Amino acid sequence: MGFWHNQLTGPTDPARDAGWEDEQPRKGFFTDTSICIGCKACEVACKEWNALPQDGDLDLLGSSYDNTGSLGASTWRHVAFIEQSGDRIEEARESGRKLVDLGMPAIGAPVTPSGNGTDTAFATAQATAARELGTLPDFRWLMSSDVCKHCTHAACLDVCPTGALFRTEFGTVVVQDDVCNGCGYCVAACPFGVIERRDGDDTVKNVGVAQKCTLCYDRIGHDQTPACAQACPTTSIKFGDLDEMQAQAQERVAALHDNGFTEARVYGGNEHDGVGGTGSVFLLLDEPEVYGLPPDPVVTTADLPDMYRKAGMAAVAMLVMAAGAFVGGRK
Amino acid sequence: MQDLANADCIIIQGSNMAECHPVGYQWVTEARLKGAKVIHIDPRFTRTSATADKHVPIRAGSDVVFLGALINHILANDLYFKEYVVAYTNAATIVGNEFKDTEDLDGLFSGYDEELGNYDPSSWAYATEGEGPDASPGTIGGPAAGHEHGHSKSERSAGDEHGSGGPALEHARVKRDETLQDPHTVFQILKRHYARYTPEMVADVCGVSVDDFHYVARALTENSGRDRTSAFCYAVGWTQHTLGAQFIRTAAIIQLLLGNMGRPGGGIMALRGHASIQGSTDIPTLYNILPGYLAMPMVGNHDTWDDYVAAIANKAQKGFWANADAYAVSLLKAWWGDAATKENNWAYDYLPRLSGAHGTYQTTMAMKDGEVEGYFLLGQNPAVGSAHGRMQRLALAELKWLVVRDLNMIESATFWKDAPEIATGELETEKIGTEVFFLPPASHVEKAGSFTQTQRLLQWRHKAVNPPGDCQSELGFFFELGKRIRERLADSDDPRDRPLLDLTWDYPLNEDGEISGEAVLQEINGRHLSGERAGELADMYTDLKADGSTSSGCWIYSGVYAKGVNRAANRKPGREQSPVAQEWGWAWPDNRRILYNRASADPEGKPWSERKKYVWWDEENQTWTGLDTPDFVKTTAPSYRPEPGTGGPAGLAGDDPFVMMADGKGWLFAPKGMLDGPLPTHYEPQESPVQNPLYRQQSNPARRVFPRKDNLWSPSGTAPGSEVYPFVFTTYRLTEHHTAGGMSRWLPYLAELQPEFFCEVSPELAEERGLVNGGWATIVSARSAIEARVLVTERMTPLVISGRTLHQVGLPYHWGVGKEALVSGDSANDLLGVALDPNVQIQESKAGSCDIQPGRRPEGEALLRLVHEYQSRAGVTVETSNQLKTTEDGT
Amino acid sequence: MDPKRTFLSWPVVRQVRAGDLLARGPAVTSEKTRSLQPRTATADRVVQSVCPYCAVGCGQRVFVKDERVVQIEGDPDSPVSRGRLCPKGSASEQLVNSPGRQTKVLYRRPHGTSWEPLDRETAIDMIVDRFIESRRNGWQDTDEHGRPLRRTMGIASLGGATLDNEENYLIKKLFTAAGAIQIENQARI
Amino acid sequence: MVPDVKFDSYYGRQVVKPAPWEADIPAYIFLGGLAAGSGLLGAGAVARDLPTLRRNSRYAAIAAVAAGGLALVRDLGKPRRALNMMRTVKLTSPMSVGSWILSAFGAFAGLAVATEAGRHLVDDDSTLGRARRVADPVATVGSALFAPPLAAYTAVLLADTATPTWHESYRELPFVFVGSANAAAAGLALLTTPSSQTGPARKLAVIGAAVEMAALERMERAMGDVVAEPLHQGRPGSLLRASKILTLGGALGAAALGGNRSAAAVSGLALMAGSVCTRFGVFEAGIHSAKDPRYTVTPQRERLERRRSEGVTHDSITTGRQ
Repeated sequence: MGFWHNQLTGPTDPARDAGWEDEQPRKGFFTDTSICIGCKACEVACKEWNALPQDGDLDLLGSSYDNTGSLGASTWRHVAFIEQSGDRIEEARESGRKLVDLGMPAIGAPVTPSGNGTDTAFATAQATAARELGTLPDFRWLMSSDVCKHCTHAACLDVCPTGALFRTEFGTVVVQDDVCNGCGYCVAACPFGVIERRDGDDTVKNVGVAQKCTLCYDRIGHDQTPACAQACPTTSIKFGDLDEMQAQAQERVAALHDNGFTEARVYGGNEHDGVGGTGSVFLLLDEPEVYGLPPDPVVTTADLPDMYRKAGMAAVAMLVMAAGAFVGGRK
Repeated sequence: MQDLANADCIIIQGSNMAECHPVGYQWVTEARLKGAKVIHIDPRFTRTSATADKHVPIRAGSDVVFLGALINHILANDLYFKEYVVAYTNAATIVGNEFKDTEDLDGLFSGYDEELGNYDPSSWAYATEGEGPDASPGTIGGPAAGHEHGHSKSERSAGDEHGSGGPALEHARVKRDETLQDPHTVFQILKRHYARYTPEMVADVCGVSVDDFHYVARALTENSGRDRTSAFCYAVGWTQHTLGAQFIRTAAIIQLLLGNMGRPGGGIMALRGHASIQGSTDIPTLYNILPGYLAMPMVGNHDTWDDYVAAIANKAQKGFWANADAYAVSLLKAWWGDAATKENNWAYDYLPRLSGAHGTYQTTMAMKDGEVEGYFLLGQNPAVGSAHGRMQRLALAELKWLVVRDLNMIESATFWKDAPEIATGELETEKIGTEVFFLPPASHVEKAGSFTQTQRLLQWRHKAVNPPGDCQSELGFFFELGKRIRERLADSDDPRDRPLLDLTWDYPLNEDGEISGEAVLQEINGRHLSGERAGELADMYTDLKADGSTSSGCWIYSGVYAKGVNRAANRKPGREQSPVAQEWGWAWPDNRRILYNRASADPEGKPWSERKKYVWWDEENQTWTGLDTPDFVKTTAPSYRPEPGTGGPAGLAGDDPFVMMADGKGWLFAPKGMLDGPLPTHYEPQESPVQNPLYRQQSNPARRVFPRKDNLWSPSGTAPGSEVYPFVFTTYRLTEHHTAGGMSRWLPYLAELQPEFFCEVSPELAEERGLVNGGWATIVSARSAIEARVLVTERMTPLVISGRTLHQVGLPYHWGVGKEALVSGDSANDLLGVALDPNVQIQESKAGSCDIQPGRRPEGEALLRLVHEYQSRAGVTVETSNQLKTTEDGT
Repeated sequence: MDPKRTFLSWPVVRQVRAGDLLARGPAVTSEKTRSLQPRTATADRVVQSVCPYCAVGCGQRVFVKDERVVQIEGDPDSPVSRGRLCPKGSASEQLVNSPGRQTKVLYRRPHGTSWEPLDRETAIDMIVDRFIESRRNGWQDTDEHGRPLRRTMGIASLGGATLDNEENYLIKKLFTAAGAIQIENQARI
Repeated sequence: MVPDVKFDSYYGRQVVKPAPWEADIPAYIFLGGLAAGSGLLGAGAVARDLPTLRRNSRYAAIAAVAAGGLALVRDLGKPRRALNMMRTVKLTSPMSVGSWILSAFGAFAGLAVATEAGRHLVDDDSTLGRARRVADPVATVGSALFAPPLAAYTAVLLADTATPTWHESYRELPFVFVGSANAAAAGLALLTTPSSQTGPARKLAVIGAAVEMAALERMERAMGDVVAEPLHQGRPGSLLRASKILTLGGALGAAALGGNRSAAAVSGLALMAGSVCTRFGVFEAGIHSAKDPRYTVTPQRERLERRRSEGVTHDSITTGRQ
């Protein structure tokens, strides 16, 4: 049981678990949606680097400025657009405040602004003074670039029967398109709805194969930044060592709270959560489901030992039933 | 651009910076993360608004009221930067007493010529030293030699000439009252002019609440001064109006009053839309200017070389423009080499003359009227991207021949088979006589050359690969074209062919057998032709002489190839140098990154504050120094005062930071140069459902209108019929596309992000008209009707204007009707008519009147019937809205 | 399939041998995965360029392999853009390599209903003919007062805002020398 | 006290993605169960010496397992790479484990059919015949051993996903599936085999149906109202209602009228049809539950709020300022 427990839930180092001996620091993204301008450079840079085909039928979706809909086989970065009026903003601010009250220690550590010396400190102080704390706008337009979470406990990887999905030395999860036979299991297993099997005619590359973000495995292996993070004009998408990403996310949430934006919260990166922590960390300004993210995802394989146990019992029951049918009675 | 990160407050107005310049916006984001306040003032809530501290919705075209009220607020509450204003602007300068303000003449300045529909600006001139304010203004900018009526200036779009400096004045012996108390000082005139621009007026005209106005006013004034600076960013949201240039002038007045000009984190940032659109005005493919903002000669004004030299600049004026004759001679030497001699006035007569406006819209109309035979389209798609798309396409069909050079098969190349006018029966393929040549060009990586970006920075692109197939660079194509034309005419003795035959056209070829772009850039940079430095490249424009001993194809670019080094190709990584990054590319003039940066120091030459230090006077070495190249005569001490009457750079006092202005000062009041008034004042757009609440005069009385049957306008204000087109529409771009789509609608990665043409409407308007999100709508203007998918969104806000609810319809203009692009659709520009700003001849495409109805538009002839039905219901005639001066009855 | 495949390379064997019992890591990688190289690393050369879309002037790096552009991305050296690009800039490689791009000269004769192929040399010669003829047809020596005009109204041009300074320079120089004044670009649109 | 939970989504779009599987997969689950049940019937028939039942069950097992395997391959995005299923042994992947089970069962079922066919073709005393005699019990035992995992693992296959209705069924679904497998196999035996030899099959039909129905009932109740909803609505709801009628009817028929060949055949058909309906019903309910974000978001939100109200906050994916 110890073996299973360690491997399927809870905090762990996934690269080491996967048998990497020369593992690297775990890499990840921090997507700060509070400075996303919704330009979709990440979508395009990703598609260009990974040579992804056109997604969909070139129809207007009528969902604000979102015309790619969601993450999928041919969209590995997806920008969500959410239009909200004043009452919703107030609710978000309240729910964010509640998160702090929920027993999570609000130490209120002073923000340590990055950058140089007195100039920034002065500006920050001035800004805090000048900004009307807590003023509620009557409208806002949220934009957020979603991506594969590169979970610590990755259901897609664990259910993959072929070994097409594997854990890299950077702790990320990657599909090998030369191995995948398109069974589609990972699609149903992902608690975030990220991975998808590519549809289309035979002219389309890798059709029938499951596809998702590789966190630019080829690039990061050569000390390059993933295409989306490199392109992002406002550094809404940051790439780096995961613990650094988590620290930055915390810092930024604290800074926003200091300015009265209590709607800010961190999504992912908590090693105690249902997927053992994600490799992609997000700063959100509302509840996750508003962005199409699950509010309390739990990796399905966490229950796998129990499932196998139940199935084992059922199997025994099946034998017993058959035995019962053949024991005694007439021919 | 990077300097925006130093701002304490950034006001983005007339621009959707986050969407149209996302990478430039990183500096705004950075400023904001450092604590700066970012405010977006725009009719629509855009991606810029979403990431700003505040969005202030405003009625399209009412910006002067808003900005004018800020001026009033600053003046009335003594919030201006006194030391800066007194020392560096013309606030203290006294204006002649013939000047009459719009406040006196119900919307007109003195000097309006009703017949020509334009101003004679002589009454706007400064009073002269030695004369009282009562003296005749005749001697300064008055009708002395070189004076030119506003009408002819407008015709040659003279506003464009000020791309590098202000207009010429006769001299700089102006009268000043530094107490600012004289009623004839610019300061007092300004105060009176804007007194009626109150927050309440803003609420009434712009639809901006009084609270929002005060929010902006506070943010701006609290973040300006010695220690803090604020910046304005604008784009075509300001320029594409019949009052466009004045919008920018209003912001300039604010920035001068607050002391934000020439300082880090300050200024007014023009966000231009194309890779080298700055370059294409510096080295203009524009009818009215020559390289370096020298005027194209105008018949009647510039008939002789002496007329020309006298008109472009005056030796008695202060600053570097006083040497404009040297720049002009050097240009002529660059073009005609040895054939340009002192005897033939440097071949001045080889230059063709303008006789009126020959802008793209006038040309289109001439084309439609059969007066133009051949047309080159070089990376432009007017059938989709220019105002009044219908007129554009009908004009193309009247040409004898058309050359289209584009990466993709754009609508302007295929109008003869799939223009919407073929569907309506107005055009028929077999009857279109236009011969069309489609020639594919090289892409940006298939040729070497320089772009000039929006902040005057020249950046060289190295060639990566050879162009495929028949693709060829413009450089190669035009070199070849010129070569063959010259060969064909080689035996001609017709004097009209001399300019072509004498043209310097022998460019060296590079290893690929292509004409060398470096050689062309060297010609632009200029050379010493004689003297001891003969053969050497010029170091900067101060090398250039009026005696024929130098050449330079564009004087402001002089220095880009100094010492034989292509400085546009400088590529020292940004992280290895200071944030000013002077070793990356080369900025004109003289590699300066912030213009007029002398103003970043106080009159004594010390930085205004430690936090905002940039350029200062080094007492020890008796020189200007700092983080950037000082934009000043290096050795002119702050205390220097020239002898009265000294012209040129030597005429600049040590505290005259505006070195390209004729008096060395920043102009709050423009005694010359603006053709529609020395001060910005509010007029309604050419087409507006709103009556001008400030004056009887409804629209800019100096705007350019074209009363033609194919260019009709809806009634404006309260005129009968205006209710037929009750809504305001505004056109714009999206991040995901590029202008008319030639570089985006053919690319799957971009096409899928915004696949269809849509209109944006508020939930209230949707409710009123029965529009459904995702459904279709038909939008009708006095010119045309188009259909679009509907996005119902709270980002569009109905505004209450003069007690009446006014709805605005948003229309991105990237799509066009055709069969070649991956995504197509009706073009928003079809709704527009042609009415132009008088200063720069730019069309009004940011505000127009329309109606919107649910459902798809009719097809074929029925579409024309629908448009006509609206026109007749509104009683539209050729005269409608085309009276320049509004008469008693309000027409 | 894989010619180098042996029993020992069977992932099941590698799983056991490497101790990656759950088959998540190195045991299941394919040869292709192990030899993965980004095309930025395998390019023959990298060329510094500038984005062709808006006027911010973002730096680009163009990666060339076998005389073909294989990748265009932001140039981190640029102090203007710091390596970043917008969606349009990020699509630059597709702008260059798009299958929809026209690479052949085409000709539509007057009243024609379809494009016809034409070689470039002939096309330029034909344009030269028409240029000279229209220049003459539209020529104006003087205005009605006898003042010199010395220009042609027969030829016009629109474009230049996405062209290089050197190109615009030649265009303005040639057209002005030919007396053509109706030269315009995007700056007035 | 769980606070009221409001349901939010992104334009009503799904949060998790449904499996990209079509009818092939529920068909396979049915066929796999049928094969497994037949394998057991065949083994029992060997033990009780019911040659017709033995023969028919053995042929049924191999036919069903072959057809099921084909269905599986057909559903792959890259059918030519079907063999990659054998690339690894992946204990965390029910599909990998299942592939090995399926292969093993298939091998034994194949062997069983080979020995069955050999009875008439090969002389018992020949070398081949001796081999056949050794192989026969091996095949019987092998089939019997791998049959129950084959019938049961498909439940884990569905349950080990983020598909709400499937995952939440994981405690009971294996019992539903093994019951259904037995009932279906028994049904097929009733259809193919004379009543003289179908006594055990009739019993198995009743037991299987009873277990399936009981487990299904329990499953729907244990699951929670929201996640169970797709099982009751629309096409999946109709399928599962049909399944209940057919299965119970078939079992009743088998029990009461099993002696009558025609009645037995009808009952057998009903049992098989019931099993088909169960598999398709559960399958489609799951697909539906993945497509509607309500089934993903609401239970998670409830779970989260419940934990928070109990003071458990350290394990949320969303964290506030720390």
